[in-house]
Amino acid sequence: MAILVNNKTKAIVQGITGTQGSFHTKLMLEYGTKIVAGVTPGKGGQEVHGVPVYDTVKEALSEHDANASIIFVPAPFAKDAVLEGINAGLELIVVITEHIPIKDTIQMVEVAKRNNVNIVGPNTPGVITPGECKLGIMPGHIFKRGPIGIISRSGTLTYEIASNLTKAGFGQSTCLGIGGDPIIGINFVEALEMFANDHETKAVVLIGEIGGDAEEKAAEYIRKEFNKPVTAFIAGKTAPPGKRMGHAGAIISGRTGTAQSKVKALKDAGVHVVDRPREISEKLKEILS
Amino acid sequence: MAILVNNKTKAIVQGITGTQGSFHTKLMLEYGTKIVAGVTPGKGGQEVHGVPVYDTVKEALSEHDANASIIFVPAPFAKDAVLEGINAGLELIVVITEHIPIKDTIQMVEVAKRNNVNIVGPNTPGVITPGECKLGIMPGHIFKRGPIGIISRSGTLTYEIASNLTKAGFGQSTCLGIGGDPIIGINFVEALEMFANDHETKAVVLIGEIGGDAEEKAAEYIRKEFNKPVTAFIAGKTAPPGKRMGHAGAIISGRTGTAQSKVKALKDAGVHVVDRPREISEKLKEILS
Amino acid sequence: MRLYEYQAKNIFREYQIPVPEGQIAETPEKAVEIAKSMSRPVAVKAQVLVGGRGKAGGIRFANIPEKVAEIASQLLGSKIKGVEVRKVLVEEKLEIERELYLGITVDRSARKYVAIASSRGGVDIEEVAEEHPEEIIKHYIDPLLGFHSFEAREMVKKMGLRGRDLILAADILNKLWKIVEDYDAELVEINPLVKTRDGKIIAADARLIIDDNALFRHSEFKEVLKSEKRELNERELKASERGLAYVELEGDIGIIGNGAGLVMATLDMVSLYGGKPANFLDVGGGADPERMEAALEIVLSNPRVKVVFINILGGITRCDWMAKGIIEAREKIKTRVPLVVRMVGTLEEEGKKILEEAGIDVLDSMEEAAKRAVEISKQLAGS
Amino acid sequence: MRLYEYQAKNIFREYQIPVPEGQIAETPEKAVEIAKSMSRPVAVKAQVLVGGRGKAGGIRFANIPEKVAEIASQLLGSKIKGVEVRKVLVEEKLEIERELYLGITVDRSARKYVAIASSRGGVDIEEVAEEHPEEIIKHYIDPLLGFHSFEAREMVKKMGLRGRDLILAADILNKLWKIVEDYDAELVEINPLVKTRDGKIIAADARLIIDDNALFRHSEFKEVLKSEKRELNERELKASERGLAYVELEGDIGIIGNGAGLVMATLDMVSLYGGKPANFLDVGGGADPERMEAALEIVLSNPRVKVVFINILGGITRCDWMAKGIIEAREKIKTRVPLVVRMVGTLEEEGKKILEEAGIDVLDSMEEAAKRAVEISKQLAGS
Repeated sequence: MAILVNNKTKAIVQGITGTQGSFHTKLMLEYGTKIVAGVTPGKGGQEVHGVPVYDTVKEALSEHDANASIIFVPAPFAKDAVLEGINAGLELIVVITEHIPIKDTIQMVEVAKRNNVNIVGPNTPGVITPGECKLGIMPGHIFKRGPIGIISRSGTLTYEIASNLTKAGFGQSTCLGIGGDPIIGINFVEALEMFANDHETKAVVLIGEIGGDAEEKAAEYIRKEFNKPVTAFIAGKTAPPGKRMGHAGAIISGRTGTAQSKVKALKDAGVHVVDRPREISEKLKEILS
Repeated sequence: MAILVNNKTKAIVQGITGTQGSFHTKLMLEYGTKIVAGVTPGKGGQEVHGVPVYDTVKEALSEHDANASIIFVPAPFAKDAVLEGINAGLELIVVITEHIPIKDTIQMVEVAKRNNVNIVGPNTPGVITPGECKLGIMPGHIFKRGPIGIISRSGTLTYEIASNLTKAGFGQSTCLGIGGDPIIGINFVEALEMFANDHETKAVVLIGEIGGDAEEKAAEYIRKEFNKPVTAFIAGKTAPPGKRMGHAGAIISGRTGTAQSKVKALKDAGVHVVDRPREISEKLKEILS
Repeated sequence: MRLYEYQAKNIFREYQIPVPEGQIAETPEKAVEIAKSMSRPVAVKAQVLVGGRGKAGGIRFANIPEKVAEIASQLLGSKIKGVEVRKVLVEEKLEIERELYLGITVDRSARKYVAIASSRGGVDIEEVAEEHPEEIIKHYIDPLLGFHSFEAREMVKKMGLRGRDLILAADILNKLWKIVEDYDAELVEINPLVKTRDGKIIAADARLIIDDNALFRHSEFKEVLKSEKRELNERELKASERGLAYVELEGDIGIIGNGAGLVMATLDMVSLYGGKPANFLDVGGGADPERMEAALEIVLSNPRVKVVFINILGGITRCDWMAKGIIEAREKIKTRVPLVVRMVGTLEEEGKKILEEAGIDVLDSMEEAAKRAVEISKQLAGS
Repeated sequence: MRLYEYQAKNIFREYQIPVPEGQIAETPEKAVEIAKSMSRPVAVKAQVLVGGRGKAGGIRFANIPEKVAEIASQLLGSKIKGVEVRKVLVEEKLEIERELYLGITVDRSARKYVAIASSRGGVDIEEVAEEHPEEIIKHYIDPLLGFHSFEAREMVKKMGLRGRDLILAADILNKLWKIVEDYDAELVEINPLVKTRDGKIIAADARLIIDDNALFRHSEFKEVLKSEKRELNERELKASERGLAYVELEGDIGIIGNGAGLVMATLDMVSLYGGKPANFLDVGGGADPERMEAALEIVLSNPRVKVVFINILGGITRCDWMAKGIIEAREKIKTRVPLVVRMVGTLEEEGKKILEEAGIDVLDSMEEAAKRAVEISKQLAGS
């Protein structure tokens, strides 16, 4: 099972001829991901690591069967790339691009919703179902297949925790970076819903951070409807209010969005919130034994 | 039967406190139309010919039961008024206002379509089902109830023909001015579809004019699907190409949209096209006897 | 409101759509000066708002400034399809490798804007549409989502462009949509869009029509409107000032009516009975006596007019007011031009009475009235 | 990017949103001059980008110009909530009848813009939301249809406004949406929107935050950005030039890591073990040696820093490059500040080798490394 991506996922890479696009296409291919085509306007006819490049998504899909896309195009053109993917009939679009204007994201996420298209990101490391499909930029070797679902707003912090889990013997069903921006496609609640329906997933690790109320909403959902055990770590406990901490999302304003508020909401919902990343695998040992 | 409006129609007047809105509210009330409320932002609490005025459509509908609206607001604010009507859940909106920018009309017509709302106009004299409901600015006394459906792009030319018909003993089921603008809500084909399903209507009179291809499209529909007799008059046979003749719609460009093209298309579809307005009743005598 | 090529190109420049280097001249001297400053072969293009300007000799080329003087002298003040040339655009002559077409306009049936592209540019696009429909690429623009870059690329790709050409042409098509949105354009068109021998993509021509109804939100066109009015004749100017829809035609029967459809039908009836309308004039709905007075004054100031046919169908419009306007105008102008009036509807009796007291006959049927007007015009022409 | 009140009000003026008459002053003399030219009671308002300015004494009133001089002298150069006041806005003092609230911002959960109105203006809107939720009127804006005038009117109507007030306030709310759209605003807010005793509706205050990610399409803010940079300290300026996310804090343990979440977690670990971070610094994904070198230079140039904790998780980021950057920076700066490095992931062995050859210990666990850094900082503080 797993969620979102598996060995049936066939993906195109939008922005494949750029530095990032080309580099990660190679890594994804090496991981075993089925990358069937690439798209870069004006570069149609080229090849990147053996993958044929087209000028438009429609053209790529007329030659190849694909249901997903991963987007590396620069921020000013990212919305257009997402809309092109939606318009061409893709089911899943992973938006790696960071620094997309919020107005653009609001629009592309809305159009995706109206067309029942799943958006991961923007500003995400992507999604990986170990051993089957990596649609993202995460280092593949730190993941191992197993019963733990990971949902995270962060990049490297996720690798930290996933790597700890793998070393501790806890493999992952799917690890999903939902993205660090204030507006994103799939959010915590929606990802939890997917894991709720995934028989392979026995427990979920939730990696949150300051800013917004996504963790509070997740806590509410967990309290009401989610029956699998959840362990969580929240980053940014010591961040001062009103300062941006890298991510567009990681800002606290006023009394909302603090780590304290999130930790409390999650604990109240029965989530095991830990203070140190490495404690997650310890907690899982308790839970799953 | 009849189409669009009848004695169950309960309407609000948007722009009721303006000169035109107030004047025609009086005439519609005198005709027997059920005008239950008026709306003019900032004028809530007033009364116009005994009709209570509200600041917003929602407010009017919270106090009164209504399913239709007639709009007299000035062109710059007309799109907003239509969207307000759609948003409040009305089923039919008659847009009397002329000179609405085409961009605005395209948007409001699209939103109406997505919400299954019927728009009549813009730049229309409105719609009348004689003896039951007049939602428009046409002189009520020239109409009489009977078996003829009228669909027209024009105002006074419609009165001319309706008046002829009434004098000749041919009453009307419904007389619909679809509006003189290039982009309109209900068009000839859609109006014909409504008359096709209206048992009361035995024959249809179609009053067209130069510009666009609405009459050609109507001809195509009539040829394929419409089984009631149709008589037509097309205005603008002698209009020189490339000149605007009053209506935003009445312009011929190049070889498309000429009266000749429309007459030919309609005749080919079996429509009785007459040269003089008064010949319509003569033709109807032949057909319906 | 149609813009001149040079005005449209100025707007293109704002949007960084490449246009040929060039300037506008109202005199041959200025034209030569421009050509000299460019020091290369130029095109001299008559600025008129009619189609088919090229075939009518309105676009000519010159390799040396002396030739520019000659062409500009010939074009300026001449008439192209009946329209006087007051300005010429002096532009660099493009080395053409390929001619394409890009445009956005309104599709009435679809009730949407439609973007159109074709690899057959430089010719009448309607001819291409008839003879090579497969060469016309159309895209209906979603009224709520707008037009997206990827859609522009898909269209341009279908035109057969690749590589850099694809990017450049799609970018231009995109910008045309921005112009439509920003300026409430009814039509924006580049025909031809030229690929030059040195690989540039340039808008060789530019057509732009702004929605008249949207001018209230485009104060930037006030000056253009003024200059447009300078090109109207006295009567057209007066009608425009009074907000009357007036179009001058070639005949001798003046026409006034209320409602565009009715007035068009009135013209048709007059023609049907063998007469020739001198104009189209719509006083509009709910006109007052002053409006009718102004309308009659305008129509009567046309020296060709031998008889005036006034066709009033009183709905919102009051027949008595129209009658008053007619009487007042006649007294003011002291005209001997006969009037044929047809008047029915709201306050018909009152109106008829006013006219009959002033010795003007009123008919009930527009067909009869048209016949009468034509008869009078023929009698007067014969006398 | 947050704009100052006076900058936001200049944008409001473009959109014809009524704002108090007033001008900006950088000296008491200029402030007096402005007050004199207005010849009426004025408000002198410190221009700082912090909330609660009023309660902190940043807004003061004066009936005579002499008083303006006194207030301006006190405010200019003073600190409000730790931020230096460099400019004051001298404005006409409004005769307040009623204070309202209007704003538009982004709702993350709804994934939409949300318009907010309240009849309780002039106070902290979050307090109102908690204590009088019924007084908060919210409208989620359709991402494709946008915000319409009628929706603004419905909101303003719910605030209890009628007649002319309703029209004026709805018009202002509408214009706030235009500002959001045109300027890519994340937040635009008027608190309070004042109804004056003579019946005007005026934006007494103005808050405007522009989406940093959208600045590429708003060259109009280049100057504002420059002036904003003038307010950064030397280290913040350098980080901003190098595109490094750097936030200075009060502690003595310098922190460098890759990825915002990881760096935040690093700060948290340091705090958990009783240490105090001196900064947040994210070198970002896929950084090269130069980037790490610049990061280390910035952190070490903070005199408070006693030890630096570098936490690298190699994914796209190469550990060997990070190690090279560390070595090069250390050689360049010739620092004696101890470094604690935690490094795992891509090319981990190569990176570790480089560092160990240079005598730098590398740890595998971020928890252990944090503990070590805290221990060192405490030893040094004790010494």
